[in-house]
Amino acid sequence: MTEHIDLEQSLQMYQQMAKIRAFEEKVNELYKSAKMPGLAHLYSGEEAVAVGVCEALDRDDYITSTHRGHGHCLAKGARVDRMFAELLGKEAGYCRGKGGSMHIADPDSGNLGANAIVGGSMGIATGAAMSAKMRRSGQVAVCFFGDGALGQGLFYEVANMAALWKLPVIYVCENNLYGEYTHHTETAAGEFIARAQTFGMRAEIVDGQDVHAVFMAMQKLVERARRGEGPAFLQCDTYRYYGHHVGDINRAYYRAKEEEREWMTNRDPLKILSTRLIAQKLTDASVLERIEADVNAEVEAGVAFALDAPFPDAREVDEDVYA
Amino acid sequence: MTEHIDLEQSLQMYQQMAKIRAFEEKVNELYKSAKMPGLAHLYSGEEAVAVGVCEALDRDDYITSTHRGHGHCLAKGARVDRMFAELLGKEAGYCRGKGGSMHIADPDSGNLGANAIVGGSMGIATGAAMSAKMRRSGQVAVCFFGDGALGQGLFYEVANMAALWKLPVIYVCENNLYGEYTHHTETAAGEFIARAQTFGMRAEIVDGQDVHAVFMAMQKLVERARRGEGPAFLQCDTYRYYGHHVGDINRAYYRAKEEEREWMTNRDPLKILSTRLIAQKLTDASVLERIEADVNAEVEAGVAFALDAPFPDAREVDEDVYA
Amino acid sequence: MSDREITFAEAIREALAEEMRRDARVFIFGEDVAEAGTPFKVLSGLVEEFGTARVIDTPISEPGFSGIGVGAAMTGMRPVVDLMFGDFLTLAMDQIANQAAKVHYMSGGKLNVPMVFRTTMGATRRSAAQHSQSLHAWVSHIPGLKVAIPSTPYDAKGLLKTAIRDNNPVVFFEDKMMFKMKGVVPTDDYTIPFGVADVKRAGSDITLVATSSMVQVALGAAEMLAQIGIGAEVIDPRTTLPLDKKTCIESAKKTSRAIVIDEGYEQYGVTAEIASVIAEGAFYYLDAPVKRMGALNVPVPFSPTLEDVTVPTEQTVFEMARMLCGKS
Amino acid sequence: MSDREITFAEAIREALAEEMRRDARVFIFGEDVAEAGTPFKVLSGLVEEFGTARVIDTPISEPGFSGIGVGAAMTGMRPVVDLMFGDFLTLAMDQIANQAAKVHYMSGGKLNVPMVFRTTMGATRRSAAQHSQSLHAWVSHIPGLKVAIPSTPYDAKGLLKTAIRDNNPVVFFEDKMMFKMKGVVPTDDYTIPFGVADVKRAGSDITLVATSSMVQVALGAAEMLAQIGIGAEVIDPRTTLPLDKKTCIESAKKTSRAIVIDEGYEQYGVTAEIASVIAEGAFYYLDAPVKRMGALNVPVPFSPTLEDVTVPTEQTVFEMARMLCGKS
Ligand SMILES: Cc1ncc(C[n+]2csc(CCOP(=O)(O)OP(=O)(O)O)c2C)c(N)n1
Ligand SMILES: Cc1ncc(C[n+]2csc(CCOP(=O)(O)OP(=O)(O)O)c2C)c(N)n1
Ligand SMILES: [Mg+2]
Ligand SMILES: [Mg+2]
Repeated sequence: MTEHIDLEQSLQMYQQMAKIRAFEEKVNELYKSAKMPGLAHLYSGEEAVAVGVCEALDRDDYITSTHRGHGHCLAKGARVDRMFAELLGKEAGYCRGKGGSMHIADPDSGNLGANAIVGGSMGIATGAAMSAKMRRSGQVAVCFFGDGALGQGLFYEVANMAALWKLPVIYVCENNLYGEYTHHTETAAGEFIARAQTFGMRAEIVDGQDVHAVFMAMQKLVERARRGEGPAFLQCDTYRYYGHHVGDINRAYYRAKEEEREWMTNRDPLKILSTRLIAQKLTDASVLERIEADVNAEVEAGVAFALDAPFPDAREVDEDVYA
Repeated sequence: MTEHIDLEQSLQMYQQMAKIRAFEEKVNELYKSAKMPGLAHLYSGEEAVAVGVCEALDRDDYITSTHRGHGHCLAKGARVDRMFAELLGKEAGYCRGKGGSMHIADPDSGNLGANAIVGGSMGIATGAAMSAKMRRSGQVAVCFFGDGALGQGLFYEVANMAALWKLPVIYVCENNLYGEYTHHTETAAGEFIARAQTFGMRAEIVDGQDVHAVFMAMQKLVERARRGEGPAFLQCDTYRYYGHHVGDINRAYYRAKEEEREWMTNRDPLKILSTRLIAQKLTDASVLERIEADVNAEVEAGVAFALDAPFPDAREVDEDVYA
Repeated sequence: MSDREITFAEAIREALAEEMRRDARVFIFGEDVAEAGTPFKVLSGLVEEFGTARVIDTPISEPGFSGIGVGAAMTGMRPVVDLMFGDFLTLAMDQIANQAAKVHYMSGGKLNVPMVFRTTMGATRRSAAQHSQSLHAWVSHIPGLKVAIPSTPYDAKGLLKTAIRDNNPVVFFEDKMMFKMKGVVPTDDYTIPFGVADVKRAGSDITLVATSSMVQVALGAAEMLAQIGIGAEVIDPRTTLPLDKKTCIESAKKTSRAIVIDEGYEQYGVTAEIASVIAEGAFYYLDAPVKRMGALNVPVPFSPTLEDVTVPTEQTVFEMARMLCGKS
Repeated sequence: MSDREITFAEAIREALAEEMRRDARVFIFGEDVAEAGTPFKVLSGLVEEFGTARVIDTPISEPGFSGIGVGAAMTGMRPVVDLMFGDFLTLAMDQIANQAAKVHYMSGGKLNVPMVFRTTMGATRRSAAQHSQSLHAWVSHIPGLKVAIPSTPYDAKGLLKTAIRDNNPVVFFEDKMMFKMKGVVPTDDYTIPFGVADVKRAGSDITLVATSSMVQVALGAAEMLAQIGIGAEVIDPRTTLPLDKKTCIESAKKTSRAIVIDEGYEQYGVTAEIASVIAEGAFYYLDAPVKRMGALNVPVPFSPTLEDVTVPTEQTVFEMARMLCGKS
């Protein structure tokens, strides 16, 4: 699996995944200690998807994100401190506190924003790809969404147009088995990839816990898209460690503790990567520990910054309604 | 093809098709002589679809119809005179003049109404099937729509639920090659039936100009549905002889005269059936001519009734807003 | 009639359960309505009593299951469709406004669509712009729909029962911030007619017409006004469509001053309709212009310091009323 | 400036063509916009000049291509999305109201959505309930959108150019019955600012605020009123969002009487907003209540005898104005 991925890149991916993990743990703490307004949907467990995908992109390539979007933002290059500031509703946040957890956007890193409407950004990502094609910019657009989002008719409308017009867009379906509190087998008929194949679109399934696998699959699809060969669909099988959102604590009625344990123990994306790198003697535990220590420090500093940062002035409320 | 269809049923289908043809010719005349308010979308050329489908249904089975709906209504059992009355906006019309060409509904014959929103009735038909299943009534629901309607995301949402819940609904896609003034190859990627197969749904393609073929395919799908084996998708390849609507006269910019001639000459549903019946010596031309004379007389009488009938009183305008 | 207190959420749940027991045609469907009982837990327990054949989890397909609801309603069932957040009305508007609302009329009265779209409204939950809107003005604009917008557990139960028994499509708005509010609700069966406003507090100096969560805000303001000698009458229309114009107008005629308070965006919102109805109907009795207090005309912001200023409060209503009554 | 006359449709087409020549980022897409030039033929000729890469036929996917438009607008293009009938707004409301309208705000001002949704409105074409609505009240309710609703070829061209150059999402309504209306339109480049009403006729006895097709109706009524000695001032807001409140209020202060006329459903419609703005702003000057004349609160019926009574006419406006002025 690792033939074409050099150590530096692997360590970079490890660092990104570790950062997301540490970030989300901190978000959960902030919620539990009532320091964060509202709710958040944690990405813990799914890190290899965002990181594998975004490693295959250039900074000016586009992504659109979801309600479970912190991982996408970080993987695409957002800063920890300004993200925390946004989650806490502070002026220094990416959206001046106006967006919050479900709306972080960072155009500087190509992030066109998270969306609180399930599937709501499918049109936006496809349109960004259309724009890239019209401007001949060579950019690609990636649309992240969950398995549940395939329930939205919008997908089939834009996938059809993307296929027809050979737009450089890649639909990344994060199949974490559940939409809220319901398993996908109760809400989805047929195979997910068939939903894209029906439009003649290239579609693949990949182990979403193996960052190398995601990265390599994605690299090929990105190259195809840049060459003008059209859109693709990448199903990444993954799992969210926590509940649907931070407040979803008692989950036994919809999923078994054993299932959770199995994924966390045997399919953890950080463990899979570290085990592989160490087994192949490419690195040793101390290197990885240093990385973890670094990201933890970054997260601590970021959250301290955000907790200290001022709230926006109430008078800003009607700024930014119109450009 | 005809093994299981007896002569009486064939003649019944011939009569229904001839009636639709005569009806639509008259509608065109009414439009051209400025006797009909608004526009109409003619079904001429597509008769075998509505008739083959509805022959396989019981009177209390449901259909939902489209902007191009006159054929569906007649085939399901609506009366010529009251349909003309509706088209002319008269009180005696099926909807008291409130619906017009695009909204004829006739619950007595199981017709839940035409729809002027392309694809708009896909939910309604699926819901009628869900209701039939919940009430254990044994009814099936048929949803007619055009190839263009597959552009609407609604289809994929309801098809998924129909497949999941094994609802007795049959999606009949009238593929007449065009949506308005655009060929489907410009607006649809991939194969139409794949759009249903993706949900694990049974899907078939049939020659929509051969009423026997439509009927027999449909019969099987209806039986399956009644047995609780779930929904199906039937693509009927067909052609509309006239323009998108009665006012669409100059069509050369989007489709060739030769194409029109080819379908009218070699693929006419009435001719195909009459030729077959005569070739098999099951009937002779005089029988068919009598049928045509009968339906022409019915159409003449119907239009005369409707032309004579009174308009609704203006005071009825705010009746029927609420039940 | 007992005087037990239950929450707004419990009132909703009771109404549904009682109507489902009464009428086998009633069923509920939407996202996570069954085992999860919706994210707000409003429906907890219903699937246990009625089973998954009548409390049905759907895919995340708002247009799709809304449309299925319309078809089921046209053919003998009485569906209650659950649209988790009022913001998702945007997705289902074709099925609501072009299909459900028009089928009866377009068919010349032959087909009925007896169904309820239950959805939510209300801000200040820190849920940001796509999960905080109160879009009842949209549906109140559409002939063929009815729109209920209860402000107490008692009203919620009675209006929901009326909605389920109505032969027309009803859009029913529940304020997310009120689910835990308690109030007296009788155990006996009762319904509340649509189009009949309720005088939540009598007063003779100024009329406060308020809807949903704003009723409590108006009552709080009325309390403050009483302290300075101003008697405020608080009127809750309870349904915006049909609207009880008469009660609003008569009150304003009596008090000669009125403020309309609602949590939807102010511009082209519910306050505009009610204010213009009062301004016209009570024209010769008014001593001051009718004032409107809706949500600020901005997408709802996330940050608490920003969000809190977008919605009328007891304090802002109090100040507006005091100003209108010429007291300072 | 020449004084040549062109039709409303030609004015629209010219505005599009000129803006497409001026700015390579502008493109048009929607159903049958290319070779067919839309069913109303408004766009005829554009594909010949700009090619199918900039005048793009789409599948029948209103939510889909609206969303694609939003994404293209966010990333450097300036799309003009064609929604054939205003009734189809129902399908695209999520992309319009939850995405396009909110992206700028939710991103704290970082992302822009410079795009135009061109759509239609207006009844009396015998197109029945799903092809005859005027749903501009819905979008006028939503902060973040702008809404233009021209009544003459001149205004149509100037407002459309402004819309295309605006950095925000604009919903642009064209009355289907006005496409053939002729009017003087200069050949020079010009734009019309949003939020500036136009006084279409001066008068001192009564103010008629009218939008879109109702402007001609109001002008006709004004002519009839002149015959009986009543001077009507006809004001066209031209954009409902932003709304030029000042001009409406000042006119009503001057005339002391006002009627608001609009082709949307009356209940919770545009007339409610404008009437309540005038009733509040001109309160101390009004001699009579502000009257509203919208479309009848019924789904639009097909039959001519029914449809014709759903929309205000010169005659009904004349009678209302005469009554309000106390002349009989
Ligand atoms: C249109 C819409 N419907 C419903 C919701 C409520 N909701 C938020 S997240 C979610 C589940 C999404 O599942 P999936 O797409 O699989 O993403 P995941 O949460 O598993 O990452 C639902 C139903 C919403 N936000 N938007
Ligand atoms: C939602 C919607 N979009 C657009 C239209 C305009 N329109 C009416 S018919 C039609 C083409 C439909 O094509 P198809 O489904 O193939 O049916 P056909 O007319 O060929 O029978 C279009 C675009 C509409 N009525 N509804
Ligand atoms: Mg999921
Ligand atoms: Mg077609």
